[in-house]
Amino acid sequence: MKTTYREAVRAALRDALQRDERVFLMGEDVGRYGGSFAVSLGLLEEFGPERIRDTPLSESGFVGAGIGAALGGMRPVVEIMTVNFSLLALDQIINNAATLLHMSGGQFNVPIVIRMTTGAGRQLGAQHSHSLEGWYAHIPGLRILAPATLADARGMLWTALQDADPVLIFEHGSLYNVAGELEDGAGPVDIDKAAIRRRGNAVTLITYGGTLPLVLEAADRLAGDGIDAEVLDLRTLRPLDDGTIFNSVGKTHRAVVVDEGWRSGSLSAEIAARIGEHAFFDLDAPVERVCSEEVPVPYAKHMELAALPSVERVVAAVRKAVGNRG
Amino acid sequence: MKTTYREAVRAALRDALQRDERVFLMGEDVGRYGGSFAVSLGLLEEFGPERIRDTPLSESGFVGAGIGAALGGMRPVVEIMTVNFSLLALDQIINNAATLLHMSGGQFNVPIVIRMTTGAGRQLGAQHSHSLEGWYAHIPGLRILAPATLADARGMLWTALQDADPVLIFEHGSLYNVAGELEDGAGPVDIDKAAIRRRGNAVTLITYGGTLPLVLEAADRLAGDGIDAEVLDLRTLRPLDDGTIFNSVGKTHRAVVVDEGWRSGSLSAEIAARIGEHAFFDLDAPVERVCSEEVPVPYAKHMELAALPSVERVVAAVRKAVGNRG
Amino acid sequence: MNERREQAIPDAGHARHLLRQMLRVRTLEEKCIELYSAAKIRGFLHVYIGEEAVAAGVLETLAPEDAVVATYREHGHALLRGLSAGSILAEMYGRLEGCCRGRGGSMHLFDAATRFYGGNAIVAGGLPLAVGLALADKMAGRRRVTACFFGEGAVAEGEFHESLNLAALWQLPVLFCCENNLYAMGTALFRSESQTDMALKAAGYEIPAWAVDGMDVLAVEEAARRAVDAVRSGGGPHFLELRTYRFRAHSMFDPELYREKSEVARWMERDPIVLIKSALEAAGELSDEQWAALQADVDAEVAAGVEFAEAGTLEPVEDLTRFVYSERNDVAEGGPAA
Amino acid sequence: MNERREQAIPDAGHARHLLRQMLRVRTLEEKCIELYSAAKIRGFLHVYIGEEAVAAGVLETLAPEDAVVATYREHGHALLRGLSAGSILAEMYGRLEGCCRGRGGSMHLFDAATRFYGGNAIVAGGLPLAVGLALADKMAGRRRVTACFFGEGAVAEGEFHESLNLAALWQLPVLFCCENNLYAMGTALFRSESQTDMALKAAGYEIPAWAVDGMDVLAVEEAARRAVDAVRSGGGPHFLELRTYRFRAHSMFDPELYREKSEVARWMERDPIVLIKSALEAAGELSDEQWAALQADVDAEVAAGVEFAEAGTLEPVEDLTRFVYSERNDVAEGGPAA
Ligand SMILES: Cc1ncc(C[n+]2csc(CCOP(=O)(O)OP(=O)(O)O)c2C)c(N)n1
Ligand SMILES: Cc1ncc(C[n+]2csc(CCOP(=O)(O)OP(=O)(O)O)c2C)c(N)n1
Ligand SMILES: [Mg+2]
Ligand SMILES: [Mg+2]
Repeated sequence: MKTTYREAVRAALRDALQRDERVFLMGEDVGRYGGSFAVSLGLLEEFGPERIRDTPLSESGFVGAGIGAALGGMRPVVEIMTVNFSLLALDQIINNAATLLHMSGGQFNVPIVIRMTTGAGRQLGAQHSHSLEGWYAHIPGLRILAPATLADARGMLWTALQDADPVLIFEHGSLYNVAGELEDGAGPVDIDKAAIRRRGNAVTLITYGGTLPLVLEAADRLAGDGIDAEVLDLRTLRPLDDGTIFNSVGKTHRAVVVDEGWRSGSLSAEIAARIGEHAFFDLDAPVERVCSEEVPVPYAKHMELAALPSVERVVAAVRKAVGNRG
Repeated sequence: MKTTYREAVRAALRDALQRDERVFLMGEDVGRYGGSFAVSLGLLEEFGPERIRDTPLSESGFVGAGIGAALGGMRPVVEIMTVNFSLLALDQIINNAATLLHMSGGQFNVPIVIRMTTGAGRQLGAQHSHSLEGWYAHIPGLRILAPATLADARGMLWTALQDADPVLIFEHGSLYNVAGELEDGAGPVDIDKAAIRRRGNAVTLITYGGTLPLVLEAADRLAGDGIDAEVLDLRTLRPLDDGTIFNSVGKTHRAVVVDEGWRSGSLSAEIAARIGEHAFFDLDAPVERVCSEEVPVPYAKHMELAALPSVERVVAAVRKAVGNRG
Repeated sequence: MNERREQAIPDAGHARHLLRQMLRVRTLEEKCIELYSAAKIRGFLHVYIGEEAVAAGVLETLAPEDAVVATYREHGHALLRGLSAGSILAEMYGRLEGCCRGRGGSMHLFDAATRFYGGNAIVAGGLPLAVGLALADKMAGRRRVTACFFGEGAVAEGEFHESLNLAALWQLPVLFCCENNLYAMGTALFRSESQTDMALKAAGYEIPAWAVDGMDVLAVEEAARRAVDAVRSGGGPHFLELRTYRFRAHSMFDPELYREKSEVARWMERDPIVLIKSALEAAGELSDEQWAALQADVDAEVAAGVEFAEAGTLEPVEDLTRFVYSERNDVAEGGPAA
Repeated sequence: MNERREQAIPDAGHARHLLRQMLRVRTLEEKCIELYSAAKIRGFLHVYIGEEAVAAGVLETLAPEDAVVATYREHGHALLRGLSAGSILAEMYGRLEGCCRGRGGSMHLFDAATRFYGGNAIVAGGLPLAVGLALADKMAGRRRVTACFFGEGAVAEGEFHESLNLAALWQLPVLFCCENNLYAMGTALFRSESQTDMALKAAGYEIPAWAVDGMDVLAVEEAARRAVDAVRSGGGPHFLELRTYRFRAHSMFDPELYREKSEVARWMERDPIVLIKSALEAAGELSDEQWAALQADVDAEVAAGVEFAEAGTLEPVEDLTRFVYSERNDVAEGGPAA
């Protein structure tokens, strides 16, 4: 079936709403507007305003209300329009959603799913271009997902809803229009394992979400030069699937992490640190990192491009890693 | 002069208020209550309620107002009672304070200083025990300070106020009562360089803030066993002083990072990644990390202790690093 | 402020019950202070002494299936909601037998059995939760009420504003209980709010609101009953401003520089326990023996709680990482016992 | 909604000036839409068409030393505050000659010279800044006003609540200008606020507030002048609800599913530009030639702006990391030109 990432997310929402009457979608403009990225278009008509619930501009309030509703037995899917606005809801996410179960000695789990758009690349300027999913992955108690493919866009939501604990799903804004084939019976997918999107022996490219397409392109380009890269799609940023990472690096002895977050303190740092810790004697070269420049993302196209990871920068990093002989 | 960390911070505040009439202190209970950790005790009487300004419980509002006042030519020192509540102000800190200068093409700098207490160790439970300074260090546009000594508690504030850009100062709650000697003329200190608090050749221990005392204790204990550790106090978490780190690791060939943040995505990850990148061929063993367990910090004493870095865990990590022969 | 309750006591048995409830809280709190001084309890400790009529009056009107959300000053609410003094004290002792295995401490009492959702140490952080709990009830068609307690200091927070609007907009069954004790730590209400009339503030959200003498347990109960009935029968959120006072310091670290002793003394003349006790005595409904028996009962309850806590054990350190995530993953099938 | 401005036009010259101001904004905005379609402008674009009377009326009453804080729908505010059409358009073109070197784009216009503090793309994110700017003025004893524009959608945000309280509590010189165009993206006001009367909301903070016909530029100006005078002379914050309507989609991506075309058409009958133009014509104060000349002037201004933008250059990529931090570090000595 030909579809798009956007439609795949929508199909996942529809499916969840049909399967479980405790599921509802809540967020700014998810209903009458059709979703700011048109993800939920048509769902209001299908499920009505109780279950496709437009909220006021109150990120902390409605995220907190979602947490409360989860405590009260519902299965809320809360949409924060973009990750940029989620900063307003961080207190609820960290101090309540991520904490209640442990703090209450195991009494109150919070089965909420929070979806949001993330990432730059559409000339939206500094306040609308954050990539903070890796930053969120610092918080114990949260599970962080980053669907990069149509199958994951379609399949991760239901699995997340089966989870007893808070799950944050980050959808990269540049992916919504990606079109492709999705199996007709496509449904829930696991959210425990990283996926190998391309097999290779020369170097392990580790990425997720919005940068997967460019990493695959870089891998193709490198293949033309005889450098056969393995591409890992992390899929779940917390907890990280160390096994898949270490296995691949154990084979290739070289790793490049590609991450749209700002370099310092990004998820790429954690991955590099873990590889250093667990695969130290396997490594033939330092782990390379391709991240965003450490600047608020500018509006102008050429400047924005310069700030973000690119195929060229990935290729260059791989050449450097491969050039190094340990 | 015998003094305490608390008094040193207070002396720094008094000094700044005296030196520059644009400086004022604003936050919850900084005035009539005397500061929730008694830091600002007496300043209201000395400087009056305009300059020692009690605020309502409105973290986003008064931090944003501080940013606005900085834009308007003042030099606000905003106190957020603890880092835990700063989550409520994150939108203002990230989307305004850290971003305005770049986004406005260099027009609007934000000379604000935001102080807050950080850290665990006093049985305050999950919502009052966050150590997020390393997490904040991910944000470009911010400068992050962590005074660990009396001299830094006394000296960093004025230097921060001289900075044209937003500076966040994290004071670990366990340090306020630390007493010691401070030179009579103690005043402003640099905020660019990490400090070597102890010289040694066997291993580099890298830490900052609240964990410095326990790292020094571990170093002493190790010295008894003939392991001579060098102890670095980062002092500034963003930007990191790579030079001092790499120099030391170049000498010792082994590093252990001690950081009260949750391990995954902590500052320790960034430091380990950087050492891996820049000192890869210098390293004789994987960089070890001693961090907090990835749990909301529990109340019960024995559980809290188990969650946090300890002298024992540092000693064990050093033994592991030193035991490894590259 | 010196007047006594003038109205007759319609139901002396019930009034004695309320007196007992308040005394239970008072006695527990006084014990907590003692235990804090003895270093049996650590961390932050915020006691409710002086404010007992609020929790006693409001909680009296709730049904078992209702929910309660409170703050870090919640020992009284927990006790009157049905947690045992033992499980509360054991929690503050950091014992496995505490209501949260000793992980929460004074500020984080939770209890699933009585739908007691904490114990929130972020000022105003509980309000959105209460809204969500009520939303779940409304969506599920359950006639349950969520009572949400918070201090007047919370009113300045954005989360207060967002929560009240959501509750009113969606006509959710929440009872907002603002415990106006005039201070947020050291900040007097008039220094933190441009509009100090809390009930007027609530009216800005079109939420029916009224102010109540929070020292008069019968008045609190009456107002709460009216509000809870209205909420339960679909009248949307209601708001009570409960005018009260804390007789003690904010926490064990508070030097109380911000208020005069005479102000405290004036308020102590309206001690909610003394008020109802005197009224009962004046009506001939409380003999010295009854009072002594009541005190003895309550003392025994708290003493038993202390004993329970003292006998408590420590959670094994190996369990530290338990409950960061749930252990069962089948929630989507069965759902919790909501 | 069909009525015309009935009152006489007291000062025709001034009214023509206001007409020109609104026309400048309208013409610029129409050009922006055209340029967006031609892919000269990218990102998000929010135009102000239909709401021009608000910015025109309010900004007319400010002094050069005052400050302005606006939203992502701020081209009109920027233009009328004194930024050139060229620097605005060059910014949207992403050119170095733009007011922010091309880094900000449509949602982030800034200008230090005219104290134009943006251009904030976080709904309600500008309000605390405005409070702080006013606090600085008050502390420094300067008689300046900070005008803060925001949509009615921002009213639900916690930052709105906290900001109004702070401003009122400290009696700061802020003029809050709520541009009530009835929708926040696709969310109608009554779906987002339990209390839809904005002025009543403001009263909950004890802030003097009144609602104004935001389609009548003279009414807006009059109300704003009254408010600005009060603010400047120490009367504390004031609040204007400006009742207006956006004639176009929220942004270039909005399919406008949430409102009827007929509703838009009804409001367009009260086009603020047409209203004042008709009134001037009826009073014999605007000839066809005058109108044509005015249009020609304004067209020329915008055309020159486009030319300027087209001729603009790109910021060198090497400058990407400039201004993450300041280049001079001597601010504590001199301070900015505040
Ligand atoms: C968001 C947040 N800011 C600050 C604090 C620190 N703090 C704890 S209690 C308190 C005062 C709260 O006063 P109020 O809401 O009136 O409740 P009361 O203590 O009087 O019962 C403050 C400032 C906090 N816990 N949370
Ligand atoms: C905090 C935040 N949440 C959501 C958004 C997305 N968003 C941008 S504009 C807008 C509607 C705002 O409506 P209103 O305040 O009425 O202003 P208007 O667009 O009508 O001028 C929304 C939801 C945002 N920019 N910031
Ligand atoms: Mg209070
Ligand atoms: Mg609007």
